[in-house]
Amino acid sequence: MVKELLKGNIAIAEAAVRAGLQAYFGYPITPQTELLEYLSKRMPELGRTFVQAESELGAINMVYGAACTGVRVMSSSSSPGISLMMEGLSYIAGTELPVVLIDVMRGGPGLGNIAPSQQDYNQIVHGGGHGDYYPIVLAPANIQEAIDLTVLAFDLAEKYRSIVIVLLDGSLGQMMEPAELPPMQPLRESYPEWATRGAIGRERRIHTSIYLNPVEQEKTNLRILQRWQEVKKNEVRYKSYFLEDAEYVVIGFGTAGRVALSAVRAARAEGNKVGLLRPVTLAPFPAQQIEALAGSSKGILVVEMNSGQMLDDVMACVKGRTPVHFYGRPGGIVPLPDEVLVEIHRMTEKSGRLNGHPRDQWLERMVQHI
Amino acid sequence: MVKELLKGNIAIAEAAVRAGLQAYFGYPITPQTELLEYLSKRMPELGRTFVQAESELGAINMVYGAACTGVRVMSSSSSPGISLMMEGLSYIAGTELPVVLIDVMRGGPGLGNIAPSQQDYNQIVHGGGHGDYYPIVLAPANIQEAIDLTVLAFDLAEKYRSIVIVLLDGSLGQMMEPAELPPMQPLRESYPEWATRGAIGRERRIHTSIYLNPVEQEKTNLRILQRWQEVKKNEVRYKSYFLEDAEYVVIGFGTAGRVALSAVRAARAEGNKVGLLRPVTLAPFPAQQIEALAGSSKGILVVEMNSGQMLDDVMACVKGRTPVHFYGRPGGIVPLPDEVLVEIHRMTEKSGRLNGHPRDQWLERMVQHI
Amino acid sequence: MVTDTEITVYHRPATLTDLGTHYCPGCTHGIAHRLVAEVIDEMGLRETTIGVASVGCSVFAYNYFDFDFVQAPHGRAPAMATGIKRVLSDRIVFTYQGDGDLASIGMGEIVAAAGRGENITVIFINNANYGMTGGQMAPTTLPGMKTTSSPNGRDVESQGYPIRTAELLATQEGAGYIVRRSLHDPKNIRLAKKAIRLAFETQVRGLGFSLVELLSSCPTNWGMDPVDALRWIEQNMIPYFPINDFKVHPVIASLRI
Amino acid sequence: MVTDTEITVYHRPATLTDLGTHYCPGCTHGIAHRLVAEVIDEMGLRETTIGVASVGCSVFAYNYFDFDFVQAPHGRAPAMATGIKRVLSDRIVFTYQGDGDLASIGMGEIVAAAGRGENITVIFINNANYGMTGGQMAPTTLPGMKTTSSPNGRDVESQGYPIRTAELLATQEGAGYIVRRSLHDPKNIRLAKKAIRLAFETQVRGLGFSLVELLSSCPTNWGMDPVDALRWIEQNMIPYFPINDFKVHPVIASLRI
Amino acid sequence: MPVKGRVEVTEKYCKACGLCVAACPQSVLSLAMDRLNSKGYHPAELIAAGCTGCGICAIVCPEAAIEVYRELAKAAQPVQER
Amino acid sequence: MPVKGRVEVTEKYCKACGLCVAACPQSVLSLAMDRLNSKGYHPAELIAAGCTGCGICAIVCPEAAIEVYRELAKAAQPVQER
Amino acid sequence: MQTEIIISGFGGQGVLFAGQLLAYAAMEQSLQVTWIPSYGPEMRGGTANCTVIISDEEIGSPVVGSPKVVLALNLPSLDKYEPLVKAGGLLIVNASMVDRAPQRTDIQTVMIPASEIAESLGDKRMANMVMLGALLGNLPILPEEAIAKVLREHTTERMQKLLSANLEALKRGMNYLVEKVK
Amino acid sequence: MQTEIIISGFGGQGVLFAGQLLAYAAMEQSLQVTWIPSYGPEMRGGTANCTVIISDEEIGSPVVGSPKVVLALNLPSLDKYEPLVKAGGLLIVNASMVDRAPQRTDIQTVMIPASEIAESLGDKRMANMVMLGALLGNLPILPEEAIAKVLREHTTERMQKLLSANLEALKRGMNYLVEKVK
Ligand SMILES: Cc1ncc(C[n+]2csc(CCOP(=O)(O)OP(=O)(O)O)c2C)c(N)n1
Ligand SMILES: Cc1ncc(C[n+]2csc(CCOP(=O)(O)OP(=O)(O)O)c2C)c(N)n1
Ligand code: SF4
Ligand code: SF4
Ligand code: SF4
Ligand code: SF4
Ligand code: SF4
Ligand code: SF4
Ligand SMILES: [Mg+2]
Ligand SMILES: [Mg+2]
Repeated sequence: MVKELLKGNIAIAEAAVRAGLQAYFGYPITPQTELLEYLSKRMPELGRTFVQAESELGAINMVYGAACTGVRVMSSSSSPGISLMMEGLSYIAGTELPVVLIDVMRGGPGLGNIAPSQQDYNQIVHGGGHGDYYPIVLAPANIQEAIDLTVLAFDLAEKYRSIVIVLLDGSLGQMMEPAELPPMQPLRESYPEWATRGAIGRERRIHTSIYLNPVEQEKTNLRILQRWQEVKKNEVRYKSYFLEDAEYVVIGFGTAGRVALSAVRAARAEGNKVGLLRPVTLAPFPAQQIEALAGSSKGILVVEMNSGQMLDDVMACVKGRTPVHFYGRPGGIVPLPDEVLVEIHRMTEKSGRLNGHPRDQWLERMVQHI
Repeated sequence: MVKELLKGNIAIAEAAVRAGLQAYFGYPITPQTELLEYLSKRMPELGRTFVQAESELGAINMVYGAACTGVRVMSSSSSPGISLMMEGLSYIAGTELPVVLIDVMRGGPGLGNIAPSQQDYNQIVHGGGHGDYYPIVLAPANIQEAIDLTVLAFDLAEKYRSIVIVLLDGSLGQMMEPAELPPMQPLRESYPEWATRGAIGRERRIHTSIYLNPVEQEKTNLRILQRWQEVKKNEVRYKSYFLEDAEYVVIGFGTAGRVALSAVRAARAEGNKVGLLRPVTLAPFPAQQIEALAGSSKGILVVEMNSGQMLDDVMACVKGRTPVHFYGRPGGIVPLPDEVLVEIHRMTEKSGRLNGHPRDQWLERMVQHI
Repeated sequence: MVTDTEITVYHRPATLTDLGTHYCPGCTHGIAHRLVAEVIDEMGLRETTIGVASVGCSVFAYNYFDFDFVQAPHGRAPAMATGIKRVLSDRIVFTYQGDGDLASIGMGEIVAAAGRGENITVIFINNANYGMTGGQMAPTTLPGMKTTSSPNGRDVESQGYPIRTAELLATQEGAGYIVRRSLHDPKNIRLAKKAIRLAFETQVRGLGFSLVELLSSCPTNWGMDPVDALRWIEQNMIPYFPINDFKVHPVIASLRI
Repeated sequence: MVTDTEITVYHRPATLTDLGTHYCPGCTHGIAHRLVAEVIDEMGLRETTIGVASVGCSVFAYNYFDFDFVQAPHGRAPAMATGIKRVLSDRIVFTYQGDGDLASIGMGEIVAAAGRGENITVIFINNANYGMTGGQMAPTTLPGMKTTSSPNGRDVESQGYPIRTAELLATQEGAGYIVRRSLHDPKNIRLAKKAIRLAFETQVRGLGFSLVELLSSCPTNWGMDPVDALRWIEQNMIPYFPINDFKVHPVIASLRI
Repeated sequence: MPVKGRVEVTEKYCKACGLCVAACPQSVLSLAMDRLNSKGYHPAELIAAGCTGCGICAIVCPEAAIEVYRELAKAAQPVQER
Repeated sequence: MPVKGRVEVTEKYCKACGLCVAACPQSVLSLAMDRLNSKGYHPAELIAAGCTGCGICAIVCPEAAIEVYRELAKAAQPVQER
Repeated sequence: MQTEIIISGFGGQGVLFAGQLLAYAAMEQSLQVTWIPSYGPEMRGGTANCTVIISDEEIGSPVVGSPKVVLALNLPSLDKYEPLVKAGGLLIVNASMVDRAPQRTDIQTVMIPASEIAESLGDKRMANMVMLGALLGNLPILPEEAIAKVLREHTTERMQKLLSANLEALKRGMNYLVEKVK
Repeated sequence: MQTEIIISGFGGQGVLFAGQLLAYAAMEQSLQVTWIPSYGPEMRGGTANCTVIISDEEIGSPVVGSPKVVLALNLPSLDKYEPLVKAGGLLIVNASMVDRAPQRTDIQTVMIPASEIAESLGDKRMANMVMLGALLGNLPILPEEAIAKVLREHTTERMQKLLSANLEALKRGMNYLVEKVK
């Protein structure tokens, strides 16, 4: 019950340790490397497994192997490294194994830069390798949430035999805030009935993602999708601020959501009835909540640290029932509260052009300024 | 001007050759391998470059290198191999280079199977590596289209300095149809002003995707996005069938679209006013056309060979203005016209439950049957 | 049926399941499977062994062995095996990989595993081509050899030289046992079995990474009958891929099995 | 300013741009750059050379050389170089890669390029750690050496043995010139330059894959002053990574430069 | 007198590859061209006396289809019946 | 008389790493502690006579900051002025 | 008008090739046509089949659930496809390779000892031609000459040598006319 | 109430550490706090800065465009951040390292020879403490004792040894009170 001043990367690493992490496999990449470095010391100290893999491909497949044995296992990386894990993630999904992955996003595409960004939204929430499956995606906006969601990630992964990705931007990895770490959980001692740990006194078990007969593959896909329906029913999480009487709504996740909170407060101080919805689970997405807000509000502003990726999901929920606006800073720039406040003004004063796609309108304004 | 009976994989390979393909780099994977095998003979015969790479990672990065020199270059693969190319694709996008990629999709996720499927829609259209960029995605439904779109792919890639992906399922790769190959184009002799071919008598040139300063990265992202706006304006392509007086609309791409056509014809024969929209470009998506159809029709049925990936894009266009239904066969199963006809009946007779997400409704029906 | 007056000279290994394989007739993948099963039987390792299948004709290896098995993405079996072995260090973990899988797409993973001295065993089937996908050129395809992706015969100038994997991996300090054997005749099969045994013994003793490269036939894609295919191994593969011990840990060298 | 009565013993190579490097003070990446530029100058290759930068401290190499340059994803420089060389076979293509880049994530690509006998040159900077990301363990980190990801010193039991890359690649038939040199003192720097020259000569003559491994310092992450770092190379790295010729094509061996 | 042995081919496993036939030093194996097993192959069978129970056929069989037995040498046989 | 040489340090490149200082066989180089270059480093400079123009400092300089000149030996100098 | 034909048999019976002949012939007649092999879960060997669709308008689905015509060259094919033939459709069975008669009464069937006929012409492998002949004889979707032309022009040298035998096989097949199922 | 503080200077001046001290002290006072370093395009060396936000409610953005307080330890920092200070805000400048006075007239400024003071106390590196003192003296967001406590309890051994010097530096800083800009 004591708060400590903790840095995001370290807080997540230690939270995972306390959640019973038994094995970590990773590869250095800024701005995630501290997490790996911390665990390179901490895990062996506790007699647990730490391996610096030869690459992200190696790391995700070591994770895959360890996950087959039923242990709590995790990897972490950042955008380009995450791209390299796509095949492995698809296999893990097809094999229905619980795995936790931390993605501390940086600027891109390509090698890009190491500044904070939310460029991976699409590849994590929508793309993510070939095939029909959905990882659970958790998006903390502060260190306490990063800790709590990391712990939750392991529980959800096991409950739904699912990949759970904790998605945050580099600034959260570097930031310090007071937060409380969970108590140290004992390591698991019994293993799920599917774990391949050697067939001692039992029939052999197999883990595979091949279903050469399409009928079997289809059944698998439907089974995975059914489980996903459960996730959608049970696990939607979000935070709302000033929404009770809000006429306008801002939506943003992670750091963009926090920045928006400051802007919303400033707008409130000016007497504008603006509220904020901050999705905590990006998948499952708080679609019903947004749909409801679309019905009750005069406008919605989506704020992201990319060129408008979650925007599409919000628009799909809004279904044209209220105007949607967009403000994004791609490429590693954290928007400032003042910038978002300007956008809130634009929305509430309806000074912007309203026809056309919000991304197009935003792009028009942005290119004027560069 | 003579038609030949051509197999999809071979037709695409030869079409690329005739479009002036100068270098091919690939790695075997069913059901795309014939394409590579064909080119392993054809390219050296013509004195052009063919390399069987050590992996899909190798292949996409060889493509990356060759693209820097301004030549017409291509790779091809299938779902798991495509997943491995995600990092490379993001780099290519960030470096703004023209590249053509053929994805002959199979069943998945994971290793899955080699049967036809449309499982890569999300990763190709929405995901596709870290970062804010969009590849152009062309989805042929027959061999002639596969040929024509392959040729177009090279032109679009160069016009927009973009990645162009020709997305088809394994059945199109294996199928034979009469089709006409284009004439043999001469190889390019002059090279774009950005090509790195050795600084003979000029200043050096550089290709990179690093913009360590986020402001520069943001500018790059906006420039790429601006180019994408152009693509959206100019390059939307689709085919429509019986839409003039259609009360109900079926939407499907590639093989699923063809299968739907048979079902639509059958429905017409029964006197049902049903039409078909078959997107030919999946990105840019024919959003305006679908939006218009949503306004004028009583129901829309999306048919896919996956668990409903394009479905989300259709729903985003429809915006709740007309009921959307879904029928999919994931895992490598090609739906039959009769199955789709049943779904058309369900739609026109409004016999299905209509509240809830179409994917949920479909899943409910599917799990009854497995 | 054994009678009172007989001894059993050979019986089907207990750790092979009842399922017949999907391999083509005469494909020596089957022999390699059998030898692994025999060794696991003899060492009494059925309950503690976890196999890692790769992508290639042997992708379904998990169907044929009566112990726990997982199936890895193309080339990544050593990484998966590492993941397993690191959390279950008292188990026996082995991968079964083809030459496309191990020496082409998976070269990074196998070198890293050997470099780390990962205490796993690798059964490496070198059949000079990509069997499963229909006979394309592999890194091990011999100079001049025709495959579906080297239709005029492998041209070393443009398509490179065959990779000698065992030799390459033997440069690694972390490697405890690296040898090449062949499956082309009874004598060599016996030697191959012994090598597999020693590779597992290396693992049991914690002496580091062990690998047995097995020259193997692919009658189907080579377009030969099974007997000719074995002769082809002897006459064409062995000269390029010599049967040899490339690295043997002294403890293993002194073992009498 | 040269006077009438003087000769110029050394001047800044013409193919180095005017930009000062971003390297830490005393980092021998700078020496390696200089040597490459000198060789390109001497061989008159500025207009026909295309460099491929990798991911690591040398990611910005393209800023410092006055010829065409591209920048590859982490570990994939040999693949990019292959793509370029195959369509421009009369150009000189080289990669410049660190040990994390080449011997860890990029091991698959470098072995394949060497195996194919890809006619490119590789300048390989072995500084026993991941410089750019702040000094994590590399495949080349020495046993017992402390890094930010081997905080108690590299434990070979759990973290594996250093990979001797030149030795490993020299097993490849496709390799024309594979040597290791060091940048720790004037004599060795001279030898390094000659090796770089011979590597490019190998490429000019179409004799296959060439690679020069250069033992290099990372004063920042080693936590040493630049002079001590050079001494550390000599005393600690060379015993593990011997300076040697591992493969030299006879044509190159007989060359007098 | 030469050692006497015999082999049993589990026909369902046999794929008629002929490796055992080619390897048998006594040339006493052949494919049974008159019948097909469940997989559609002509299984291997003993066609003549002379099998020594050497086990070579089993060693080369990729399908582990062959079991090999050898008569105990007279001397080694227990005299009393059990 | 020993060969006479001199060096020119392009100060903007110098990072004060000291490698040249340590390597100079004549010990005639030092870092100029009294001034900073545009990058904030004390650049290397010649501090004493005795430079032989051997070039070793240039060989070890990671920044290619040093140019080295050597006086032509008397005999080798052209006698006539050009 | 659209005709869907499934040709099915063992791997070596030339069913894929027979389908391709049909497809070429249809193309020669300026008809629309699709040919698609099935790839089942079997990796190699086992049963092979292909679907050919011939039409005078743009062809929708290249696969069908209920084909108008099925050519079953062996028993598993008969078992699998008999129930699927469209009511009023045509089922042609290689009688040499099956031990039962078709059961359906709502379709037309032809039992033809194709393998035997082919063997009598010198090569059992021409059973596919006999079956094709039976198709053309009973459902004149394409003129015999169209197939003959393709055989002459589009096939390998080996086939060319067997040309007249193949044409004869085709002819012999054409004589087997539908039995009205009682 | 929320206070945003940017501390900026050269790499070795301990600006990140000063920010962390503030953050710890705020935490001790049960206030909300965020500390975030900037990472600019520079890979290493050069200027460093951090933003500390102290508040009594949940903190939104951890970064701000117009901070209430800026501690500028060198000239580039003064140049960069002077224009950004919120109107009515506070700018504290290490006078030892700049050669100009602030220009703004709508904010309060403190010019304090922090490096010199620190040097006089035995170590130039304590300039950051002097600056922190000046902050607390002019804007009592946290009691001096809170910082002292953190210095005692949360710092490394080396710092512990210099504890009394550091406390003295803090105190000296506190005496520099705002100059009302004319
Ligand atoms: C990422 C990826 N690329 C390609 C493939 C296709 N593929 C399957 S097996 C195989 C080659 C296997 O060859 P080898 O490893 O030599 O095994 P063999 O079949 O010869 O025993 C390939 C390329 C795949 N499944 N996944
Ligand atoms: C896919 C990917 N993984 C990881 C990184 C992060 N990364 C950048 S440089 C580097 C290590 C470079 O080390 P080395 O190659 O030894 O070069 P050095 O800096 O030591 O010269 C890493 C891991 C990346 N950019 N991309
Ligand atoms: S294709 Fe070759 S390797 Fe594969 S099972 Fe058949 S014979 Fe064996
Ligand atoms: S971190 Fe090391 S390798 Fe990188 S520039 Fe600095 S000294 Fe050189
Ligand atoms: S045991 Fe020996 S002799 Fe008997 S059949 Fe087998 S190989 Fe022939
Ligand atoms: S070796 Fe085995 S599979 Fe081959 S013919 Fe003999 S018994 Fe049959
Ligand atoms: S040229 Fe030689 S003597 Fe002169 S300064 Fe340089 S190292 Fe010293
Ligand atoms: S070696 Fe070069 S960079 Fe280093 S001090 Fe000397 S002149 Fe400066
Ligand atoms: Mg193989
Ligand atoms: Mg390094």
